[in-house]
Parts: sequence; C-alpha cells; structure tokens
Amino acid sequence: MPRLTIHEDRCKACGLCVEFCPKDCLALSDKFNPQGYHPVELVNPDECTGCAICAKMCPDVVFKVEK
Amino acid sequence: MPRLTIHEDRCKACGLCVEFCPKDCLALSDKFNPQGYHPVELVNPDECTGCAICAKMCPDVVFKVEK
Amino acid sequence: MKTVFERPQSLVDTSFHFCPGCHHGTIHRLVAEAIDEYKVRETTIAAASVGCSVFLYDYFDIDVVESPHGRAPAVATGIKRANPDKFVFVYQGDGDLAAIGTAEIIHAANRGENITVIFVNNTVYGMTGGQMAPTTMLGQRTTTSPYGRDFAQDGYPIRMTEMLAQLEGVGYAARVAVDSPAHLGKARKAIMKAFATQIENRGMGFVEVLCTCPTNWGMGPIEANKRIAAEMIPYFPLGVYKERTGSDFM
Amino acid sequence: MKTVFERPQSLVDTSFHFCPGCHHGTIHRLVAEAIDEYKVRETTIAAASVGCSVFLYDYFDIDVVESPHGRAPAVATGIKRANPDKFVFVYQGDGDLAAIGTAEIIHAANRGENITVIFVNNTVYGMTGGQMAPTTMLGQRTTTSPYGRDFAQDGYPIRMTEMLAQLEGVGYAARVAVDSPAHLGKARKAIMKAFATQIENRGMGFVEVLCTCPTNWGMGPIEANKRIAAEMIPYFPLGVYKERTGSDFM
Amino acid sequence: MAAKTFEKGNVAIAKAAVAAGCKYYFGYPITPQSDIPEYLSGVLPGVGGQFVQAESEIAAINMLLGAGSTGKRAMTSSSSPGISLKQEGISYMAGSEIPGLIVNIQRSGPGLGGISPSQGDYFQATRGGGHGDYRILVLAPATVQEMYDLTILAFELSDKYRMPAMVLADAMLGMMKEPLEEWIPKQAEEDKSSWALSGAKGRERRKIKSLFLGDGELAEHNWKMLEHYREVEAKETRVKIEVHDDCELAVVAFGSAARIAKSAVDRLNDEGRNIGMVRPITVWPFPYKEIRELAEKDIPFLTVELNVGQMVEDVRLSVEGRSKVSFAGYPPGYLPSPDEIYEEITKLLDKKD
Amino acid sequence: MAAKTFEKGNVAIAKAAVAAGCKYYFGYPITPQSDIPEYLSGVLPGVGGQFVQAESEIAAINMLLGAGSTGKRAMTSSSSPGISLKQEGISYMAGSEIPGLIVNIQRSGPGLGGISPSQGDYFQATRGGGHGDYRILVLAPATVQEMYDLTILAFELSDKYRMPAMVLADAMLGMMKEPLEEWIPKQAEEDKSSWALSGAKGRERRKIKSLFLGDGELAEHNWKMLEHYREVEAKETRVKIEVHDDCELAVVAFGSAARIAKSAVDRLNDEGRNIGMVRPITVWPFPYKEIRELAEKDIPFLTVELNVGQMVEDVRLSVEGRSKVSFAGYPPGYLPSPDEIYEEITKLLDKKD
Amino acid sequence: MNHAVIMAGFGGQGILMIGNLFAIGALKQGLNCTFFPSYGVEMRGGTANCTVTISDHEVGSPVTSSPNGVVAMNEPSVAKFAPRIGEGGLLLINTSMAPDNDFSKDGVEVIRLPCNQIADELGNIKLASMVALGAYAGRCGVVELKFLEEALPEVLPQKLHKLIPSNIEALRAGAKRADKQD
Amino acid sequence: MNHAVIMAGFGGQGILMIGNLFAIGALKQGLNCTFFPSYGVEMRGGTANCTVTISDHEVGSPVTSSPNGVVAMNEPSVAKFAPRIGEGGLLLINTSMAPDNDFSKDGVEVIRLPCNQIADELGNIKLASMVALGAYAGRCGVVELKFLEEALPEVLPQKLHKLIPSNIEALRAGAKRADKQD
Ligand SMILES: Cc1ncc(C[n+]2csc(CCOP(=O)(O)OP(=O)(O)O)c2C)c(N)n1
Ligand SMILES: Cc1ncc(C[n+]2csc(CCOP(=O)(O)OP(=O)(O)O)c2C)c(N)n1
Ligand code: SF4
Ligand code: SF4
Ligand code: SF4
Ligand code: SF4
Ligand code: SF4
Ligand code: SF4
Ligand SMILES: [Mg+2]
Ligand SMILES: [Mg+2]
Repeated sequence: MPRLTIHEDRCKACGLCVEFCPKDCLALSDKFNPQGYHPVELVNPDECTGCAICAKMCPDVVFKVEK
Repeated sequence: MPRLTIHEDRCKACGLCVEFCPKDCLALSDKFNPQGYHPVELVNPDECTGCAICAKMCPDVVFKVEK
Repeated sequence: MKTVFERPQSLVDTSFHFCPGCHHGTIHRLVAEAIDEYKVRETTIAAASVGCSVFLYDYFDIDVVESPHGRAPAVATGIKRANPDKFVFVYQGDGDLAAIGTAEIIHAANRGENITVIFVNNTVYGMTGGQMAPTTMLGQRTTTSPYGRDFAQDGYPIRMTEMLAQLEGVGYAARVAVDSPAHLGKARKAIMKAFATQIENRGMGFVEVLCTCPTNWGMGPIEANKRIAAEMIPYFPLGVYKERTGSDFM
Repeated sequence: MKTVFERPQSLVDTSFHFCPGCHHGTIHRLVAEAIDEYKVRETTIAAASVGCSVFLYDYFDIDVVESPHGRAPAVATGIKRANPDKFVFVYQGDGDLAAIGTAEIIHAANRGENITVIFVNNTVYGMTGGQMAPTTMLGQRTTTSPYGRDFAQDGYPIRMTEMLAQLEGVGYAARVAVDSPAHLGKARKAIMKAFATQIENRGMGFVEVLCTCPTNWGMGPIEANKRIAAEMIPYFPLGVYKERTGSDFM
Repeated sequence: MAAKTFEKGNVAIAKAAVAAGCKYYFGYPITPQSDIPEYLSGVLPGVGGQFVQAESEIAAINMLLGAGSTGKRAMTSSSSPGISLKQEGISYMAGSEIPGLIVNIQRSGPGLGGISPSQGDYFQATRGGGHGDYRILVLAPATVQEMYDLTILAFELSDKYRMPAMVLADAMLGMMKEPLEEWIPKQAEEDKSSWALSGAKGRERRKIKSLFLGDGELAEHNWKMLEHYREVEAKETRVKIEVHDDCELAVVAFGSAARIAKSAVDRLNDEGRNIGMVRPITVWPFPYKEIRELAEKDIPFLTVELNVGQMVEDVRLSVEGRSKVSFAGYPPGYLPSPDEIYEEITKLLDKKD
Repeated sequence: MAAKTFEKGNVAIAKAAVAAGCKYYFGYPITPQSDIPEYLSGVLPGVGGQFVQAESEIAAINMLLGAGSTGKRAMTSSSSPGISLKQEGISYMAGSEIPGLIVNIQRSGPGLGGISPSQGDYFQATRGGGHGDYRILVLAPATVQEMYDLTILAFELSDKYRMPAMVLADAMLGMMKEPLEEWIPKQAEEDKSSWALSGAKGRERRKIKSLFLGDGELAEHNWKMLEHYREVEAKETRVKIEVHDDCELAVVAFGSAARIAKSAVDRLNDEGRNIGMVRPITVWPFPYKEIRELAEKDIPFLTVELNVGQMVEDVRLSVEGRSKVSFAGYPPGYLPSPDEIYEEITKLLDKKD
Repeated sequence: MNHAVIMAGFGGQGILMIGNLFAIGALKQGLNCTFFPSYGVEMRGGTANCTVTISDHEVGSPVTSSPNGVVAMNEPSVAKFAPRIGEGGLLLINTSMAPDNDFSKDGVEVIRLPCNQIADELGNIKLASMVALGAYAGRCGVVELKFLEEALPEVLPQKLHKLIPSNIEALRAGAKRADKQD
Repeated sequence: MNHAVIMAGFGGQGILMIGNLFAIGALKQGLNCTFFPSYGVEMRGGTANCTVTISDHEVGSPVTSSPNGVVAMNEPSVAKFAPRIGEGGLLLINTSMAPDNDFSKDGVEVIRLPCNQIADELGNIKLASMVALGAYAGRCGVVELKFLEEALPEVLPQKLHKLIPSNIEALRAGAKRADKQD
C-alpha cells in the first residue's frame, strides 16, 4: 500500500488535492492547523494508488508519496 | 517650359537630385554657398520636363517646380 | 518502498506566504525540481523580482539578488555577462515583466542573453492588491478597472510569449499552465527545456506559466483554478512557440 | 503655370540642421505635406523626441512639446487623452523608439492610443555620434561596435514594425523608404494613411521609415542612399503590415 | 458645509483632486498609495475624465508632462521607488515650466526597503532628485484633512507658478482614516491660454521645451527660474508655529513625525514646561526666515524626523549657529511613540538645566 | 613610469577603469560622455571583459547591480538626464550594499537643457537623488589626470565600503584634452568572497537585498548604514586646502569651477593679496570639519559653482555662522572666465576693506 | 486620555470591520480617533490587523509599538501582539481559535472568551468578531456600547443592514460575558 | 601667460587636427596646455571648432568667451567667433572661404590669407589648414614653429606620415606669408 505523508501544518485548505484525487481519498478535516486552516486528511487510505496527483497539484508541497 | 526655382543657399550638395534627375539636367556648381557647399545648378534647362523628381528627392527642400 | 514524490532538495523546508490555492507555490516547486534535475543548485545565481514572488530568496536554497521592479532581466544580464559559468534565472510576474519591465525583457531576449526566464501570468498585480495588468482579460474587474477592462480604454491583454518568440535571441519559448495534472506535466517539461537551453548556450529560455490569483480574482481556489482553462487558455494558447535546435543558432 | 512642387505650408521656411543627404529632411517634408493635406496644422500638438530630429519644433509651424528621450509616446498619450479633439503625432528615431522607449511605444500601441507615430530608422544613434542601435545591422561598425555588430554579443537588429503590427491597438503599420522616387511615393501614401487612422479613430497609425545617416555611416550621401536598398530593405522588408478597416476594430 | 466622513488619507487626496477639477490621472500601482488610482479609476470616467494606468512610473510622469503642457489639470501619484523613477520627468517638467501634481506617499527605503511609513525622501523632494538646478513646490500634510486641503492648494500653486507641485506624505497619512470635511474650491482655475498648447490657431506656434542651445540662453533661463523661485519663497512659505514667550525648546517636525512629536510636546506643556512646536507645511519653500527669527531669540531646536537626518539640514541652514540644533531620527521599519520623543526632549532639557 | 600622453578626460576615465581591473561596462550613449563606452567597446573584449550597450540607463544601472552583486568590478557612465534615470537603481545598490562605479559627466539641466558643462547635479549626487536614507561616495576630479586617479580610487573605496561610488565630473573635464600619466594600481582587489554571490557551494545560500520587513529590521539596517557612513566621513574625506596665515578670503570650489577659480586666485595672489583656495575632492564625504576649522579663524568664504547654488549649502553647514559665506554661481550655457571670478573676489574684498 | 488598541486575526474574521466600528463609535461619542489598517504584504497569508487610536486630544501617532489593548482573534495574533501590551493594558483572547493559549503578562488583564462558540449560540458564527468587540469595549470602557450600536449602519454595507439587530445582540453578549469573567 | 585660441571652420577642413597640433606643440615647448573640441549637436550641419588654451601656469578654463585669437577658416566662423576676440587679440581669416569679409575690431589684429589658394600652390588643397596654423602661430609667437613641426608625427595618422614634409612646408609658407602682410 502506498504511503502518503501529509505535512498538515503547511496545508492551506485550498482543496485542489481533494478536487483532483482520482480516487476521492482526500477531504478537508474539521480541525484547525496553526495557520488557521482545516488541513486535508486521507479519508480513504485503501483506495489510494500512490499516483501522487494530489502531491503535484498541491501548491504548498504538503505531501510526500511513497509506494 | 517648366520653371525650376532653386533655393541655392539651402543646398548642401548631397547630389541626390543630380543622381535622380532622369534628364541629367542638374549638376553641382563650383561656387560656394553661405553654408560652404557647392550648390546645385540647372545645367540643362532645355531637357527639364518639370517631373519634380529632383524636388522630391531633395532632403533640404531646395526646389520649387512649376509647369 | 520508493519515493514517488517529495519536496525538491533545493526548495527550503518552510511554508510559503502565498494565499491558499495560489499557483506561485506550484511553480516554485517545478523550478526547484529543475534545479535539482540539472544539478545547478551550487552554481545558480537568481535575480528575484518584485511581486508576490519577492521572497523567492527565502524559498530556494540558492544565491539570490533582489532586483528593482521589472529589471530582473537586466540584473540577470549583469550577472551572466560577468559570470558566464553560472546558471542564472529570473522569476517575474506579469506586472513586473509585461508592464514596467517591457524594455528589459525584450532587449535581454533580443540580445540573446543566455538566461532562463520564468514568467508568471496571473492577469493582475497580485502583491499590490489586484490592480489591472497588461495581461488582464477583457471585461475583468480589478481594483483599477472597476467596470471591467475595456479595449477602447485599456487595450487588449498582451501576449508576451508570442512577441518574444519572434526574437532571434530566444532559444526556447513556451506557454504552459499548472491547472491540471496533464498541464502540469507539460509545464514541468517546458521548464526543464528552458533550463537546458541555457546550459547548452542557446540563448534565452522563456516559459510563461498561466497562474491563479484567487485572492485578487475574488474566487475560491477551485473556481480560480477552473478559470485558467475556461478563460485564460482560449486567449493565451498553450504550447511551445519556439524551440531552437543547436544548428539553427546564429 | 501650375505649381508641381513647393515647400509645404506647415514647414517653416528655414534651413534644416541635418547633414547633407540625410533623409530626416525628406521625412520632415512628407509629414508636413500630410499636415497640409489633412488641414490639421491648427489642431496639431506634436511630441518631439530626442535625436537628430530634436529641433522638430523649429521646422514645423505647429505647437510642439519636447519629450524626454524615448518617452514621446507617453507624452502623446497624455496630450491625446486630455485633448481627444487634437491631432497628435510623435516623430522618433530608432534609439529613441526601439531602445530606451521600447516600453512606451509598445504600451501606447497596446492601449490603442489614437496617435500617429513616425519612426525613423537609420540603424544608429545619429545625434550622439553614431553608436550602435538595436536596429544596427549585423556586421555594421559603429562607435560602440568597432568590430561590427555581432549576434552572439549584441543580438540581431530588431524589427519594430513587425512586433507592433501584432498588437490589437495598432490600426495601421507600414515600413517604407525614401531612397527612390518610387519608394517616396509609397512613403507619402503610408504617412497619409497613418494620419487618416488617427482622424478616423482607428488606433495607432505607425510608419517606420528607413533613413540614411551618411555622417555616421561614414559614407557619401549617394552611397548612403544606395545602402538602403542594398542592405536595409532585405532585412527590413518594406510593406504595409497592418491596415485595419473600420469594421474589424474591437 | 458637508458633514464629516471617516476617510483614508489616500482617498482624501483623490477626492480633493476631483474637487479641484483634476480630470486626468496617470499612474502605476505601488503600495501604500494604490487607493488613489483605485478611487480615481472608479470616479474619473463619470466626470468626463480619463484614468490611465501607465505601464510604469516613467510613462506616468511623461503622460502628466504631456497633459500638463496643454494646460489641463492632471496628476500622478506613487511611492518612494516609483518617485525615484520619475526624477528625469520631473526635471523636464520643471525645466519646461509645466504644472502638474505629483503625490509621494513615502514608504521605507532605500531600495525596496519596505512599505512602512518614512520621511526618507525629503532630500529628493526638496533638493531635486533629478538633474540640474530646479525646485518644485512641496507640501507636507499632517492630517487626513490636510491631505485634502493641501492637494487643492498644490494644484493652485502649481498652475499659478507654472511649476510641478508635490504632496509629500507617507504610509501613515495615506493608510490611516480620520474625519474629513470635503469642500470645493471657489477660486477659478488659472487662465493658461497664454502659454498652453492647443494647436497653433490664430496665433504663433508654441514650443514647450527645456533645451536651450543658444549662447547664454540656458543660463538666462536658469536665472529666470531662480528669480521665480525667490518669488515663491517670499510669497508661499507656510509654517505652523506654536511658540510662546520664554520657550525652552522648539520641536521642528513635518507630516507624520509632527503628529507624533506634537503629543509629546502637549504632554510636556501639560506638565508645566514651555515647549514650542514648528511645523513646516511647505518644505519647499522652507520657512528659513521664520525659524531664523526664533533662533535669534536663542531658542534651541530639536528636529524630529522619520529618517536619519534630512530636514535637520534646513533647520541648521536657517539657524546658522544662532542657537543649538539637536536631532532625533527614526528610520523606517520602526515608528517612535510620543513617549520616546518625550524622553528625548526631557534629556535635552536636563542637559540644558 | 609611463610617458605622458595628451588625452581626453573621458578617455582617462575609461583607461583608469581598465587599469583598475574593471572588466564589465554597461551603459547607454549620451553626450558628452560617449567617449567612455566608445573606448571601452574597443578594449574590453580584448581583456576578457564584456561591453554591453544597454537598452537604457535604467537597464545599465541594473546590469551593474547584477554584476556588482557577484563581486566583479564593473561600471556604468552617463550624463545628467541619464543619471536621473538611474536613481532608483542607485538607491537599490546602496540599500543592498553593492559596490560599483557610476560616472556622471554632467551637462546642462534641468530637463534636456544642453550639452555644455554644468555642476547642476551636486545635490542629486550628494543628497541622494533616489529615495530613502543613503549616501554614495562622490569624487570630483578637476584635471584629466584626476579623472584617471580618482576613477581608480573610486573603485577601491567602493569595494572597501561596499557602497556605490560616483565620479562627478562635467562636460568640460570629459571633453578636454590634457597631459595624462597612466599608472596601474598596486593594491590587490578587495577580497569579496565573504559576501558576493557565486553559487551556494559549500556554504549557506546568500541573499543580497534591500527589503527588510521584520519588526525594526529596516531601522536597524538604516542605523548600520549610517554608522558605516560616519566611518567613511572620518576616514575618507579628501580636500585640497591652500590657505595661508592671515588669509583674507578663501574660495571654495570643486571640479571645473575650481580650475577656473584657481586662475583668478593665482592672479590675485600674484598681485599681493592673500587669497586661499579650498577644493573638495570628495564632495561626499564633504570636508565639513576642515572648512569649519578655517571658519573658526574667521576666514570668509566665496563659494564658486557652475550652478545657482548647491555646494554652498554644505559650506554654510560647515561654517554655521562662524564666518561669512558668499556665493558666485554660473548656471550652464555660459562659462565664467577667470576674470569674472577675479572681479567677484575683488568686489568682496573691497566691501570688506 | 489616549487609547490604542490592536485588533488582529485571520482574514475573513471581520477584523477591519470591528476596528472601523470601534473608531466610528468613538467619533460618535465625541472623541478624536484614527484607524490604521494593515496593508500590502502584511495581508498575504490570510492575516489582518488594525490599530484604532482614540483620544480626547488630537491623535498623535495612529500606530503604536505598545498598545493599551489587543483583541486577538486567533493564536498567531496573541503571539505577535500580546507581548507588546503596555502596563495596565487589556488583552482579549478568542479562545475558540487559541484554545491552549496561556499568555500572561504582569500588569495586563486578560479576557479569555470563546467568541466563535458564543456567536454560534447566537445563531451566526460570523458574529464572533462582534462578540469580541463587545467584550473588549465593555471591559475597557473607552467607548460606550450604545455608540458602537449607533455606528453599525455606517459600517455595515447596505445589504447587511437587516442583520443590525443580531450584531447588536452579539456586541451585548460579548460585553456581558466579559463582565462576568472575573 | 595665458593664450586661448579658437579654431573654426567647416567639417573636413582639418580644424581639430590643427588644434591638436598647436596644443601638442605647446607641450613640447614646455608649456601647459588644454584642447577642447566642439561636440554633439554643435557638429551637425558640418561645422567644427576647438579651443586651445596655453599657459605657463596651470591652465584654468579650457574654454573661453573672449579668446586671445581666432583662426577662422570660413565665413560663418568669422561671424561667430571674431567679435569675441579680446583686446590685443589676433584674427586669421581664410579669405579663400570668406572673400568679402571685412571684419575689423579695435585692438584686434587681422591677418587675411587665401589659405586654400596657397595650399593649392603647394600642390595639395588639404594643406590649407596647415597654412592657416603656420600663419597664426608665426604671428602670435606663443608656440615656435619648430615645436609644431616636431609634433606632426604624433598628430598625423601613420599612413599620412609620408606627407610630413609637405605639412612642414605648408606651416612655413603660412608663417612667411603672414609675416609679409604688414
Ligand atoms: C518601481 C516600483 N513600482 C511599483 C512597485 C509596486 N509593486 C510591487 S509588486 C508589483 C506588481 C506585482 O504584480 P506582478 O508582477 O504581476 O506579480 P504578482 O504579485 O501578480 O505575482 C508592483 C506594482 C514597486 N515595488 N516598485
Ligand atoms: C535619458 C537620455 N539618454 C540619452 C540621451 C542622449 N541621446 C540623445 S539623442 C540619442 C539617440 C539618438 O538616436 P536616434 O533616436 O536613433 O535618433 P537619430 O539621431 O538617429 O535620428 C541619445 C542616446 C538623452 N538625451 N537622454
Ligand atoms: S496519491 Fe493519488 S490516489 Fe492517493 S490521495 Fe493522492 S491523488 Fe489520491
Ligand atoms: S492542495 Fe495542498 S494546500 Fe491545498 S488542500 Fe490539498 S494539501 Fe492542502
Ligand atoms: S524637374 Fe525632373 S527633369 Fe527637371 S531637373 Fe528636376 S528631376 Fe530633372
Ligand atoms: S538634393 Fe537638394 S541638397 Fe542635395 S544637391 Fe540637390 S538641391 Fe542640393
Ligand atoms: S495575492 Fe494572488 S498571486 Fe499573490 S499570493 Fe495571493 S493568490 Fe498568489
Ligand atoms: S547625424 Fe545622421 S541622422 Fe543626424 S543629421 Fe547627420 S546624417 Fe542625419
Ligand atoms: Mg501578476
Ligand atoms: Mg537613429
């Protein structure tokens, strides 16, 4: 299974990763990060293919993807 | 016969009119004008057709042409 | 396990000051990837410009000098002429490059300065609060075109890549976008080519990247991202406008 | 007896300071003829530039303001925007328009300023003693390109008419020469059209005139005149690059 | 009389321009003055005017030169780095005797500096940052109301003396809001038909220029300008002087520094001291004479500026050794509190006592 | 020691630059300084350097900023209007502490003015025509030999103090020929490896910039620069003083004005008067202290300038009322003869007597 | 009397609006007042702040390095501005956005109020900043609540005028809760 | 001693060359000297002039409004510069190019010499300016002819060095003819 590392503090909740994940694995959480945003979280880890589209679309380099 | 008026004092002896006159009517004179140039003169008045090519080519608006 | 994606090495490990969803971050990352790819981190001197990307020197692990607004291509010319062995790039916004810096980019291009130019077109002056830029779309409302940009008053948005591609001194010119995975791939490739152009001494490598400014467009990040394909690309067509191979140089 | 040719009325009856055989005089005359033809002498405000044509205000019987080097299109913009009923033209050399004034001409064109531009390209900085201009031909020796202009060092000569013709704000763009009776006729026509473009509110009317500078080319007037056809026209092709009819405006 | 509104300083300038009948604006965005073009881009089209966003500050000043040469009231505005770029154009306008308003909402320098308030461009404004011997009118407001009032005055003086005028404010005055009372000037605009370009109809053609190549012609032009400047100095110097008999020390400050200093002075006077305040409203012409007169009464001065020492030279040139001149400077990136200036004054008084 | 050649002042500057190891020139043509780029365009390619004719003076100063940020000796040159255009760039270089040489061969102003000699840019050079609090080194040669010598010194001081340096000459000094003795500086170039950009290899990355947004950061930067300036003032002020005991009057003049004035002073001394001469060689830093010391001896001063009064302010700031300061100004378009200055001095002496 | 307060928080929290309201309220009360917003690069990254300075004399500096009070709508604002508060000052912390903050400083009174939560209870989370302002104003006493209420129509855009009653409610709720704190 | 002379004429008449020669000659004689050419717009329209200032002290101004002498190689140069000559000054008029000129001024000595004609007689009309210089130098006596002759190799471009003898001849012819005038 691919490993997605999410640097939550860096997330600005723009939603681009959520929008572009082909497997709908991501969603914005309810909590706040120190910047005041609701950071993204992996809600569907099993579906994740490690395609790294989320990582590439993220303007804030929040993800690391391994597989 | 066409009438060519040459404002000699304005001539800078560039020779463009001489070069382009289709009838070879013009030449630079030996005398000096107040600017220190040898102004152009009409040496072949009979050949002049009043085509005004000399006047148009002259950068210093030396000629007036009537016919 | 293999790393499929990680932060490029030459990108300092800190957070960007950019607004949520702003493409500047994405473009910074792509440039950092090119620096890593060509292993030029230790020989690079960049000329930062003035715009939302002014803090470039905080984000790249390289030597940087700050340029006055619009003058980065001249600053880069000075660097490169005095240091032909260094890798020199500039990163400029559309106000910076297409307005105040018009003469500098055109003449650096025309002289064939061997530098790489990343041109970030977000159709507004982002940093100063969203005023009209020469690239602002017709009808677009900005803080200084409150009734929408009007041709009769302000002219049409200017297409810099087309203009520069004509100049002999430009070795590579392309317009790309980063609004979709597919466009991103091409953008990455274009930036790599613009790097290679300099490394191979083939004149200016120029890449225009269409970019969002959700804040000053008054849009959410997703909506802004969609505007790129819906409104910008039709007027600013993507593609490689010039790619000179070694032989037709000179 | 009919007058076939005489000094245009709006040309002050005085001698030019230009060097022998310099085309500036010819071009001045053509512009004066257009002023007479369109009867705009009394409504014209010109923005003079800095170059050998700096004394324009001594030669035309019209109101003139002097512009800083390269900035005439901006000065003209200010005049025209505040006085849309006046006829406004600028007359600029190639150093003035294509080097220091690059941004001003491009943006006046891009905004579609309704002004007329006479651009006199003699491939050098005439007034300052013959330094290299952006339009200097490859190989041409000037006081600052003593070994001849070299692409690798200085880039190719820039073609402004082609560049400006692309911009939507330009209603008319042509390149002409005055080195032969035939070319003169076309030049005259082009200048008339550039005047008409403004009068009919169709954006910028732009005419590039290829021009000799016998003094700084180190040539006699006749030889210089021949260089236009022999060297310049092949690189700077004559022709009308753009002519917008009323309907395709906007 | 209109009710007061709560307005930004920048907007006060823009509104004053409209009230003064200025219909043409040429400018390029820069923080912290962008409210001015933003406001005017909305308003000018509606009054038959033109708002042109120039491609650069250089283009903007030259558009102003063009419009001004036709006698139309027009303006540009910018902030420090942008004003540096306008120096060639300002020198041309001065040399060609073309009126026009230039607003400088000063920010921090040198270089890119920052966007916080500063008075670092005093020398540039008053000594001519451009080349050659010339001066421009420089008005230094200290409140949002003065941003309005002095903008109108600047247009009037500029037209009257055919020289460019500058409103020299800063980020503090530009960005802050205060109550503003708007008013419309009653005075008719100066008649410019005797010199402005309008097409050579029924009269000799006109040349507006700064090039003078005839023997001695330029020297004569420069002397003529100097005479003109002497007249302006005599007639148009404006200064607010609050100095009472037996004044222990007078603080000299303009614009935002004057506001901050004033609080300190008030506090000291409340505490029973006798501290005076001198606030130049025109910084060119500078109130040399007025300050010299105070110096002759042996009043010492403390000059307070948001820089490392610029106007203090003018104070010293006024005083010329007649009394003591001290300086307290606060370069940008940091704004002093009235308390700090209070301390500074107290120190000086202690030394004296 | 090389034989003397008969050389133009402009060429002397260009040759000095090459002798100083300057390999990079960036500039835009303008009369009366074009000999400098013309000479260097022929020579630099042969010494492995680069001559770049920029598209404008603005581009040129920014190319200099770029080259200077990498620690390379480089220069630009221009004349008055062109120098006005460089003001933003100069402010950036000063704020970013980037060395580099700027030559101003002054011509007539304001505006397009003319191409005759002038000293109208003194304020611009010494007070900062750009925005913000900064100073640059300004050296004022008075002979063709000094055009050479001071160009080399300017490079050295610029490197040493990491600040831009200007050679402030004029059309007279630039266009005239005089005997010149060329020499090569022995001193090795300053080591710039501790700050110059060269690629972040084996060390932390470097940022050369003037933007400081942290709280108080910019104020600190400005204070640091000021301290630096104080050091330069203490160590690098240069002035030629020829004043003897019981001096009746001292003429203060720099550059070409000093040459003309000197002839008048010599004539008066030949006639048995005791007239002194003070010639600032650095006009920033200005010899305030030296002039003040003379003023303390109650020596009156006559300041002579080719403008309507600029350096005279610095003289008055030096003197601060200690003695009398008079002024004789000759704006451009007209050059005074030594005889006229002779008359001027005589008039003053008569008044005194 | 000279009272300078810094109000700070994330963009979108209505910071500039409550700053303006406080200022115009002060004017209505017959005091002198200046309002100084943050601008330019400071606003990138989604934070906003402003300084309101109120005086019965002419106002001197509209900005300050040692405010009399701070309204901190989130954690970073506490961190940035609270340490600058002078002796005898007042700090309001919106604990909804800075739950674990335990800032304290000698001579500084701290009000901790879960403004978002209170606003939510009032039926509109957007009223959080009004709650905060009400609490701050109520406690420091420089501007009376009634003048703030009077100023609302001038500060709220026309289309929000229908919300004036709920804004008043929020101001009052804040004042009341702050009052109860000690 | 301070001697300032303006030399003026049409472009191509060798004005700057004789100015330079006079200057370097003065240096060879051990005097101080400056040379100041006309430049820029002044040179458009084909005229040229220069000022040579010679002194046994340091030279002050290299330009002057009242020269000690003028070498006028054509009519316009007489008109422009002759009136400026100071008391005791010397004017050389090349009558070949200013045949009808009858300029005179109290205290100014005028030499009228048909330089082109004399040069033509010497076999090279281009030597007219050398004739003029010879005449001027001979008459005013500030620089001895032999130093001018010595300076010729430094002023003439290498390829014209073969013409040094004829240049010397021209200088001498000028000096002789000027001498004979009175
Ligand atoms: C000489 C000068 N003029 C204006 C500015 C103000 N300014 C800073 S950034 C900027 C424009 C930014 O727009 P852009 O280049 O499009 O970059 P973006 O922020 O959109 O990425 C302007 C006008 C300045 N710093 N210097
Ligand atoms: C700001 C500034 N830079 C430079 C100059 C000097 N200058 C005067 S005219 C000119 C160029 C003239 O060349 P061009 O425009 O081609 O006109 P031409 O004389 O060839 O007709 C230059 C560089 C100036 N006057 N102002
Ligand atoms: S790696 Fe691909 S599948 Fe997994 S979360 Fe990211 S975008 Fe979705
Ligand atoms: S794209 Fe990045 S910043 Fe945006 S929501 Fe996803 S992780 Fe957060
Ligand atoms: S009018 Fe024609 S034919 Fe007559 S001289 Fe002129 S060119 Fe020759
Ligand atoms: S073209 Fe004109 S200037 Fe030239 S020779 Fe003929 S008349 Fe004279
Ligand atoms: S203002 Fe626009 S360009 Fe700047 S960071 Fe924000 S979204 Fe990006
Ligand atoms: S220098 Fe050249 S362009 Fe200027 S007048 Fe002479 S020939 Fe014409
Ligand atoms: Mg942008
Ligand atoms: Mg040219």
